[in-house]
Amino acid sequence: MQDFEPKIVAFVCNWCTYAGADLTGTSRIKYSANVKIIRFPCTGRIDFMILMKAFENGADGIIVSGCHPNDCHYSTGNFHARRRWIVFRNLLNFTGIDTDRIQFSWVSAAEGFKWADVVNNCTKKIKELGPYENYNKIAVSTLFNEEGTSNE
Amino acid sequence: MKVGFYPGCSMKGGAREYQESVSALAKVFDIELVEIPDWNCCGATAAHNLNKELSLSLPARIMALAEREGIKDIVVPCAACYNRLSVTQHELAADPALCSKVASLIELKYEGTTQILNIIQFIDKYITDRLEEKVVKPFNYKTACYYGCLLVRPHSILKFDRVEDPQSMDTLVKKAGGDAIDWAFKTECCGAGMSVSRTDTVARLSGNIMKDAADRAAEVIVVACPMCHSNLDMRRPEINKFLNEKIDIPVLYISQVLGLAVGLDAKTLGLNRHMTEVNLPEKPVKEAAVTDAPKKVVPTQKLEA
Amino acid sequence: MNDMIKKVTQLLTDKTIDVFIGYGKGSADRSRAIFVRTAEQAENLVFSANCTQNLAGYLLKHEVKHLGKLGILANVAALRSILQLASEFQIKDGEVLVLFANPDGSFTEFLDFHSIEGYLLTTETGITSGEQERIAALEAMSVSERWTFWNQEFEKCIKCYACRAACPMCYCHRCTTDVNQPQWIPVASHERGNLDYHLMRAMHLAGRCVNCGECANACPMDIPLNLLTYQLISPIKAGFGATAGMKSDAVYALSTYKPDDKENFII
Amino acid sequence: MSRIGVFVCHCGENISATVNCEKVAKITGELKGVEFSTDYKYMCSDPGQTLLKEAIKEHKLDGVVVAACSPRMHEPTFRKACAEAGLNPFLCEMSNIREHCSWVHPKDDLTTEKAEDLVRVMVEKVKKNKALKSIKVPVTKTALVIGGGIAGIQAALDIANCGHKVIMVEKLPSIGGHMSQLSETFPTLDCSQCILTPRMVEIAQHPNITLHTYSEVESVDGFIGNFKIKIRKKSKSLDEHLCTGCGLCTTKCPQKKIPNEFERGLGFRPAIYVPFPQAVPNKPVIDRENCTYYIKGKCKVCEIVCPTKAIRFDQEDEVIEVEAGAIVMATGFDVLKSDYFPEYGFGKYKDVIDGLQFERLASASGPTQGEIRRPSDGQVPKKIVFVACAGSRDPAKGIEYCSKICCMYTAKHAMLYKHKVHDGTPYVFYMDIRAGGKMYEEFVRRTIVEDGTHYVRGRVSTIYEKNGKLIVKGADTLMGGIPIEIEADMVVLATAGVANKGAEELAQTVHISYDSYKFFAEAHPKLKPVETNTAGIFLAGACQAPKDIPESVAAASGAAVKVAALFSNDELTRDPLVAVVNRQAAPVYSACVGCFLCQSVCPYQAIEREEIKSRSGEIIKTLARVNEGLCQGCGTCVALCRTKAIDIHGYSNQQVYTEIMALLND
Amino acid sequence: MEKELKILKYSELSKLIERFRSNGYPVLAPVRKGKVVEIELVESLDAIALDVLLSTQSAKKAAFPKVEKVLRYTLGKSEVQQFPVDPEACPDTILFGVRPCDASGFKSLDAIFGEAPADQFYLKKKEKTTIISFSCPTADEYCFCTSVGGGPGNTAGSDLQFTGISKDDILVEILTEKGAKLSLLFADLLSEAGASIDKSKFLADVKVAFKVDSVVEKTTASFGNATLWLEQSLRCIGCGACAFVCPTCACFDFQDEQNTKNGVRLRLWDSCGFSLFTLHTSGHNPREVQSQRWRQRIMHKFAYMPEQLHVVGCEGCGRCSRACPVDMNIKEHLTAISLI
Repeated sequence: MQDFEPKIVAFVCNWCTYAGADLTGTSRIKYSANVKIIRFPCTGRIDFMILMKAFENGADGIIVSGCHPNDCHYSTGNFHARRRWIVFRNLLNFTGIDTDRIQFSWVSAAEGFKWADVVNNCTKKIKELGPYENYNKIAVSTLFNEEGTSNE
Repeated sequence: MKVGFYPGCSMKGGAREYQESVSALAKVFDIELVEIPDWNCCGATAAHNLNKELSLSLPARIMALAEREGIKDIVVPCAACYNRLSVTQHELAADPALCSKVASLIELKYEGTTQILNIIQFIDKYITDRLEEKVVKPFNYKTACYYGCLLVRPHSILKFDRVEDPQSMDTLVKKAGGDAIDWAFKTECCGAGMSVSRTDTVARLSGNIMKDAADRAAEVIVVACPMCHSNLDMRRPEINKFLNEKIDIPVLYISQVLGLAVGLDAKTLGLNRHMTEVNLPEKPVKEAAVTDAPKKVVPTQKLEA
Repeated sequence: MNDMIKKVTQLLTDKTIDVFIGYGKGSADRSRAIFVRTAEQAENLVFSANCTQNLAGYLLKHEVKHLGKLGILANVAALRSILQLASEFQIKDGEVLVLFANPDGSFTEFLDFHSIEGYLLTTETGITSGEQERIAALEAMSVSERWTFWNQEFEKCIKCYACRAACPMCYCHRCTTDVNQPQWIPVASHERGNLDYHLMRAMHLAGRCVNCGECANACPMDIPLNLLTYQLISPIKAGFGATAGMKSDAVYALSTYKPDDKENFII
Repeated sequence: MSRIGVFVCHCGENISATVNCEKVAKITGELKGVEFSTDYKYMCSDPGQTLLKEAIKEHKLDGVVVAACSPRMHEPTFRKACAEAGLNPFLCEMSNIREHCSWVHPKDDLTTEKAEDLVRVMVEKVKKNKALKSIKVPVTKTALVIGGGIAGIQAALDIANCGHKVIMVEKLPSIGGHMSQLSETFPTLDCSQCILTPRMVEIAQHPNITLHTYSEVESVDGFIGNFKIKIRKKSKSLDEHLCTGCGLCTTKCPQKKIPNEFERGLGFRPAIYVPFPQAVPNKPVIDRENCTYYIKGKCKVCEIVCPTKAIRFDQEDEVIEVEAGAIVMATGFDVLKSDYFPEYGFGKYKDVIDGLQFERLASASGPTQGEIRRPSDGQVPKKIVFVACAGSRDPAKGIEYCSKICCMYTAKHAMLYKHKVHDGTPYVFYMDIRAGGKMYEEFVRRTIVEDGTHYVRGRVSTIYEKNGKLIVKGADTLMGGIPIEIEADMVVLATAGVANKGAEELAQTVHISYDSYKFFAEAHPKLKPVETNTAGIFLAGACQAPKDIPESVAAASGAAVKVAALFSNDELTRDPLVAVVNRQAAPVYSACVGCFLCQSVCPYQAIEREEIKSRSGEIIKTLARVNEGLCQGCGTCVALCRTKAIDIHGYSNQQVYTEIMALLND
Repeated sequence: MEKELKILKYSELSKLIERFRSNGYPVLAPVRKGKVVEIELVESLDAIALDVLLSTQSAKKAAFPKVEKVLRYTLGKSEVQQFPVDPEACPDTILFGVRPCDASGFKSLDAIFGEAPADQFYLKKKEKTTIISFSCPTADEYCFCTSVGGGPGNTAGSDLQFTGISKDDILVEILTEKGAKLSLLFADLLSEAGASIDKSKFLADVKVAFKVDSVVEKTTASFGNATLWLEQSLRCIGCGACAFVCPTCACFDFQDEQNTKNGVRLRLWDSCGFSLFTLHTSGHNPREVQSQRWRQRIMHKFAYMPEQLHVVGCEGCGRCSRACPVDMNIKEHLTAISLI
């Protein structure tokens, strides 16, 4: 599993974590290239189904990150998001989806170092866990091989 | 009407008259006090200084036994016991994990559903409504109500009366026809458990309390805690020595005050057991002194959440 | 039962209501919903232990609504459904006449939502101990065991959407499943499509589910779908102090927040 | 079929040092729908932008992806360039291959591949972008100022002096607020009335300002630029046009023993009264609760003595409706009530007073004409104790914050006392002295050093009366916590500043948020201190948190500038990246089912109810509608909506879904 | 062909499955899954639930699976490359242990999918499937096969039919060439059966509830009878359970699933009970309410199919009624229609 390069998607809010990741860049702090960022206006915008889509399109890990509580640009989006994640994580765990593969974090626009840490730690963890085989077995790509679902 | 009763150690020892008067009072109002079977020590101050689980398990066991008996309300006349039981209930409700741990330690099912009542809450819930009609001998003395520390603190848990300048006992005394005086030492420390180890401290602290009551011409001090009582009553020689004067104001339990008002005799109420002689002068009944007890709602401690 | 027939007949005669939704005799030992519009039909009303269907879902059904003013025989789950639907602005107070079926066969009339709220506070509304045990058994498994369990269950799913159709809270005209721009939930009932669908449904019912069990009862493939939403009831109650269907003006647990909501997974 | 242009920037060597930009351009040029791709040294430079513009025209591009630095840096630049080339600016997206790629990864294939991924994501996203138009909202150039204290006065004057109309609403019969009650002000000791009253008069006389006193806001509808406000003008029982303010009625009124609110109960007033001599407007109102006529049905002395026959006993409240483009909240604060301090005997002992009462005692126009005399017997107190932090910073009292102004006014009180009672001894019990402000620390120092005030660091545990003295028990923590007992003649509590009674209801009425202490909440604690979360509503003064006069005035001017800026255009232009509820043809009308669970997640109250009606006026369906004027585009409603009826421009469901697909399927 | 009768010992059944498996035939058979019985691939007799009244799902999936890939494609910069799925690429399969109504259900499907242009995906699978049905020794109140021309021992559609005639013996009817060919695999296990065996003695008694001709006639005449359909369907909640367990329901939907590079086209079950089934892009829905969809379901089976395909689209298995969450009992409703 040494050469396993996990696919990790980061869903981040525009105002804190995206800016924090910008700061990581401006500060030239190095982190793993496995993580790729998709920008949202606010963590409140991040629909739980977006996370499911990431797994079924082959993500091995997910990072969700936004403003610290009370720092939300829209004042309450992250609070709503937090509630949603609390519930959703419960549900994922109950259905046997590995919540170790989803890292939630608060990273502010000033926390360039923290962003690098979050990314590196998450990459390290996912590398240890290996490819998300359970989910890969039902991923979108399974349809595209020649056999696929022909007679179930 | 049946109400659970937790006596704790002092009711059976130094404060026998407290239990006697509570029982006698309850009887007047047709309330049957059911002593919780096989009760144990509440842990008092000793347990929570040593071991948190122990300090919670002891009161939890008492409450669990009450639950098993189907008891809904427990009257706990001792302020320290009341405090320990209430705190335990509060802490276990806030921490389900701890709650199940404690339940396994005491090997009893504990739900935390019993209502813990101190003596004043008990009277308010079961007696106050019928009190005024039963008063035959208004207790028309200048009375200093002394609350001590454990009855009203911490407010966040007990939610009883207000911490500073409490009023509940004053209201009761007024309903019994008494003149609850305004004084400054309602919740000052009496010295509590230093009664034995540091008598000099108790003499000083309790002395200051007695002094203020005396200065304001109190004829009687009323308490709702055996510890307070023993310090103010039993330590009177040391107090007088400290003050360098002779103060002979008697110290009564609230249950005794109400008992006297509803016509119980001194012996039944155990007044003979006090160290400081209870020698209250007969007074003519004042006209309409009883009725204007203020119905003021006690303000809450905090801003509305 | 005669009391109820009398009552319903009277309600229909004095035009208090136009239709009464109650239970009638069904196939074999089943009961079924009937829609009583005449005194004659009222004679068909029955009530027995097998009358468990949550009839509240019919209150929103287009064709039923069009019959006129509705009355309903509610069980505890239906009462809660009504309050939850009210909190989501789907039913207004006074719009529906609610009779409550007591276990002994007698009934109570609830005059307004407030009295329903009062009643619910005094009655058992939680999930059964059997369901609690099933949840506990699943929670005791490892994550991958649970994955296998649900995978096997979802494999049976044929996407007939009986769960959705039976659920009183699934009243959306357009379900997320029906959205195709983008196609969030694959239409196919392959493993992924089924997983997506059931997770989505559970999430959309989190904090709204009134634990009536209609989804699982309706499932022709006997998938224990109710466990998915039931499992979320206690964390939502413990974490946010919210229980669905207890107040007609409740704020939805996931539409609100507390600044100090507790979690232990966000770094 | 899309015709997308991809422009990969080298950023000098910032990007090209680790990312193979040529390769990125080449590979992404192979993507479906990409019509043109290139790389360039500096895309943001003039020639870079020209390159972009020319490519748009030449290749008839209908979408642009610029792979360069963070969009937080140059998105406006490139969107503007697109617009100049005739392409809708919202069809331009940026891939962040600098901050998120070249600067954080080493030079290797993975880094270049990541850059390709990031570009591909944006290519796919931009295919789903829509040409959007900025939102224009008309602006009514009238401001509503709620509250006529110093903050409201300052804001109103500033706005009015910019040439805009202002409507001011004040709850009490006169404007002036708490500042009009103060004696002298720290740290300069100017007379409060002297600096305030000219401004009060200016309000009354300003041609742009309409003043409604004895009035309250009843409802607020609408949104930024277009508020509709209902104001209840409580009946003054007086025809203001006829009244000349001669004051005869007030002297003849037989009811004379009503505690005077302005004097904080230290003096009395009649039932028909002017709150204080310098009141604006200087015309009386009848306090119906205490007026003999309203209580007993006869009296009418005022009517008889009034030379202009201005008294109107049957006058009713009037509700007027006004329109405004902006609202300034300046409703001020209150101080804690006596219920909070039984241990200090506050409310029980007459000589335990609060700071505002002391202000009245020290005021030349106050009940004692500025002499410090105890309320109980009128004696001059020789020993006086000031208790700072009475309630503030005390979780047990539910007030965890610092009230901020008390340290300063307590020092001022001690100083004023010493100036008036030369042989008096002032004590101040304090927790910390917080004197952060221009000349503040020096002022406190003067109180201590020059005026010899005894500052005791410690809290007062209890105060009780004994033999006509107030026994103040406390501890001096700087002296090892030794207990102190002072026999004082008078005690002044610096009671905490709290939100006004009814602040919560008012916030709900105007639809702004408030904090756990019921103070109104600012939109951002640092960068939007005078804005609220509701666009077009601003905060001034102590309704937001306890503030002293300069701070209140500064905030008020800040709010006024925000209003003036808003009024500087006839229309308000807003970013169109807002949420929208989908609409369809009948009979569905919309996927929205009207559950309105979205309403409570919206921090901006932007979600409204819209009723679809049949021709006969019957309601067919009630839908959510997003008010574009209020929506700020957070998208929290989008994630919550079960039917996916709400979507958001710029981060639509289609767009984010496509992004994930593009990112993961290479 | 002339039907042949043989006897097989119960004890040899497991050998049968072994023979099929060892000769490379996948075997589809009823399998118990908790409370439900699915039709699934099995490895041995142990897995097969032969004692059940009826499988929860019908056997149609053997030729008409719930998800079926019909096309694969890739998306290039400007072109789409297609890789059609070969309908022939399905194995010879044995459908074992199903009921006569399942077997006869295929005749409706044959008619629907056989209409020009013939559906090769269905037909090839059907062609390669050999059906061994087990006649019904029991029935329940939902069964009404005898009302729609079938019966517990109906051999239509079966290649072989097994009937238990004693504790040990099974009567084997070899009904078709396909059946005869398959029976060669276990000819050694068969013994001759006396011509005197009266199979009907071993079958369940299913009462005739209504006359099918009458239902067809009344249904055809009732299109405009809105009250009839509304009354019958008021409690219908519009799920697809009935259609998805039905052996003759054949509606399907095509869906493309793709990412940015690859895609597949899938054929999926659909149901006329769904409101989405007829929803137009414009928002207009010609079958706007549930009663119209119920009408469609009944009329399709009892008016349109008899008229156009000369077959009644119902086998009387009663699965729809059993599966219905709100007790829509089709037998009851059809009886009511027949009595109009």
